[in-house]
Amino acid sequence: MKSGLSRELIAMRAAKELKDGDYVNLGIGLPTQVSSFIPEDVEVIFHSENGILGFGRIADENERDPDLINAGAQPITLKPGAAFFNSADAFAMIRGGYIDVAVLGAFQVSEKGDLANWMILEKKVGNIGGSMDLVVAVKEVIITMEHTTRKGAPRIVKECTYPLTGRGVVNLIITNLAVIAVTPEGLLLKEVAPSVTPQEVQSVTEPKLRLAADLHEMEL
Amino acid sequence: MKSGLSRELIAMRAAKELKDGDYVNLGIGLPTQVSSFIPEDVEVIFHSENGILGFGRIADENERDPDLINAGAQPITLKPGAAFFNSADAFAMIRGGYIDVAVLGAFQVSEKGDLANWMILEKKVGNIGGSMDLVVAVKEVIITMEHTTRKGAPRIVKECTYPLTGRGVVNLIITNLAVIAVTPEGLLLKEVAPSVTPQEVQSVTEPKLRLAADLHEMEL
Amino acid sequence: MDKVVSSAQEAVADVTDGSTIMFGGFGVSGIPFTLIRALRHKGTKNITAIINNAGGRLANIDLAVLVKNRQIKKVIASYPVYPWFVSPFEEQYLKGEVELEIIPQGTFVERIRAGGAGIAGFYTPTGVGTVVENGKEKRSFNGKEYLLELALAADFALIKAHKADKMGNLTYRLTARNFNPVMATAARITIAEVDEVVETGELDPETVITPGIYVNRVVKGEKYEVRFE
Amino acid sequence: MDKVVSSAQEAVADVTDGSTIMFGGFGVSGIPFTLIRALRHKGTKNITAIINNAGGRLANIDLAVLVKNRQIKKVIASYPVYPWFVSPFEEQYLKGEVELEIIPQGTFVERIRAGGAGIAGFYTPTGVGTVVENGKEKRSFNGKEYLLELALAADFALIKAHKADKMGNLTYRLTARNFNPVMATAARITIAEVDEVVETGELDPETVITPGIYVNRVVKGEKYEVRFE
Repeated sequence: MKSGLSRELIAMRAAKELKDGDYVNLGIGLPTQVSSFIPEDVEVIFHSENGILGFGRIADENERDPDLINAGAQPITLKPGAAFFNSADAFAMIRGGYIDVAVLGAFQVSEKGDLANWMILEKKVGNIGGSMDLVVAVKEVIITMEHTTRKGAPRIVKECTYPLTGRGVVNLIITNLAVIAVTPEGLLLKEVAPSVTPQEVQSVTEPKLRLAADLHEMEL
Repeated sequence: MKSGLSRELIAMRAAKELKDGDYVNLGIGLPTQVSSFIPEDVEVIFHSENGILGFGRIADENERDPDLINAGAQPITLKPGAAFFNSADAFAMIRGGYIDVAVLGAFQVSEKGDLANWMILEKKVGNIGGSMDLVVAVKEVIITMEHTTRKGAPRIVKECTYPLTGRGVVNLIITNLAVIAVTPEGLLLKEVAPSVTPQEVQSVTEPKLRLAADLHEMEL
Repeated sequence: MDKVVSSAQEAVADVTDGSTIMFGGFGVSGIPFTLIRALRHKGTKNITAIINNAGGRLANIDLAVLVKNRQIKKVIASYPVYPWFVSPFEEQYLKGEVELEIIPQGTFVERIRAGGAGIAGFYTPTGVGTVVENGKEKRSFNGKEYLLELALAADFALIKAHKADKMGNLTYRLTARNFNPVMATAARITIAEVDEVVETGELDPETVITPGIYVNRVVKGEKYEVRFE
Repeated sequence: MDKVVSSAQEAVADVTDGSTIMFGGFGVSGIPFTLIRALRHKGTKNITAIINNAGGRLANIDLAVLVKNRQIKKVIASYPVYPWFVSPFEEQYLKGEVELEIIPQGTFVERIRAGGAGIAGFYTPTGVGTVVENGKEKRSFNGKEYLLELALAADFALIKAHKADKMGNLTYRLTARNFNPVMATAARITIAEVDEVVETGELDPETVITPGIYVNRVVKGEKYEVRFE
């Protein structure tokens, strides 16, 4: 199987979904890299559930302050117009529907948009963090992940076998191989990675994919 | 009937109930005068439900700022150690049980400590304000009021006839004639105003008063 | 990002008849009076006003401006009238010309907070044993009784703040904070009238009380004098 | 009024075995590490810890200090373990030596807020359709499903702030605010560890985040270095 995009390129493709003026929350891991790929002329305001709105890139070594971190506990920088608040207020913002986009990681996504991203069955313990609050309230949930497990098993499945984070909550899936929208009619293949064919994507995807009328190669 | 204490003296007597370190909320009207009678060596921190903790006396004419008021919309002064917050936080403090004493006015108090202080039957509209939140949560509720209506009818009654603010919520009643505690055994007459007899207090009080073992004249 | 609009008239241009509107302010502090006057000028009718007090004390700059002009259909308030005079609202209410829903103040603001925080309802002890419990679910938790109260939200929140930057971050002055920051979270469109607009970056992020995410429009307010009786 | 105590040891002197304790902090920010070490020294056993994360990343200054010393009976958390290494907590949990209640983070902090605000419970959409709804009342409001979640309170809250005045008014630094101001409201006794104690009157009342009413004791914390991996 072709490996498709690197993790950085997945993040770069996800960054293209963010529009000027969007308030955006980035999950731990791959999604936090999205903040490095926002064009200069696009103003995206990043929210983190530990109580900050309006931060910038990851801090350089000489800028690091342990009191200034994102939800992944990475040191960050401030942008003009930032604001601090407590965790209860941070989640009031989330549940209140004020976050436009959340970019999250996943273990599995089902064809109905169910998301499993907090615990793998092989472990007896996982981390919910802010994910369950985000998926019930954010206007658009974008999942970034590897298309398959390390062993090659599909992560896009008919029914999630891992414990759910939320039901019918995912809007868009961006993987190393494809961009797939979750629609009322099922999964819609919209873009394929360079040199990857729709058939190849389908071969590692459990549910049947419909092909978008304008199916095309990802632009990065 | 003797008139007993002036309104200022009722406020002065109520002030004596406040202990060093108490967090205290004062209702609109007579109770706001209590803040003028706190001795220099007693530190009482006043809370107001519009979002302030730690204010001082009513502002002089040349100190007035429309953005600095108490719940009665009177201009106030700040004391060192004050803090501002929004109304939701102000009531979280109240309901959370952090206010030690509330001094409120009343139309009627029953022998079981029921309080009616937000609407008189003769009017078709009243003001609840913060009173219902205060009475369910504050550790000690002190009522300051005239012992009778202008027409001489008792305000301390067997059952309130006006709409209730809360049931069984009053701890102490301070009037122009007496200081009366609400106890599980009924009303207990603890103090009488100078030159007022217990019999005179009873004659304008609907429920039967028990006399405290140490019943004495009010000290001001 | 620039949320500043050039006039109060422009700020309220889409406030249509029948809107539910939250108005900040307590006593004489933090009243969005420029926006209230702009609504008077626009003439929006059948407004449901969510506001602590129905106005009249500062008759030319508070809700009384809209009440007198017959623009208010219903008021949801905790302290609607005055003990010492009959306000325009009370006058109309006693004639049955305007509706009133009266709510304990802590429940009023907690319902608004819930409306902004995605909470559908909550159990509060406030009002147990009073007329406030009429029609509400009463339930015991750990032997104490509570009432179920539901979230309150609005089409618009008209609020008054002290400073705004262009992204809509707000600070307040002293007790003028009151209901304003809470209402800012609970409306589809929040419009902030401010004393001063500053450049983005000029407000200390530690002192921002309302983050700009809650604010759709900012307008500089007019100055006014408050006289204490 | 002077809530300042002279040592962390004195501050935690009455924290008895079996106490339920909230600990502030998120990631490497706002951890009351001096108080944690004082509890280690005191040796309080059978603690139920209400904390976002069960520690291990900063093994010598976070909850792992108490976990390793077998002082923790149960952890109530939203993000208890680490994806990339096995913490002392995870090790004990997998052996069945410590209990865990895992809660979505927004519900976790809203339950704490409710505990401090006299709210018995609230309806949140978070967790609907997941294992989180097990054993909880599910209810529809306006066609959407919500879960009833109950208030969470504690015997003690150990928090970390930036500055305190002698009345216990607190400010925080940057994202070190996190759970600390909320937990301060929800415990019988709140103990604040701070970088600096100032005289009452030195903090601007507009910038106080935790009013002193919530704080029982203040102690100056030790300095520590956080290293990022």
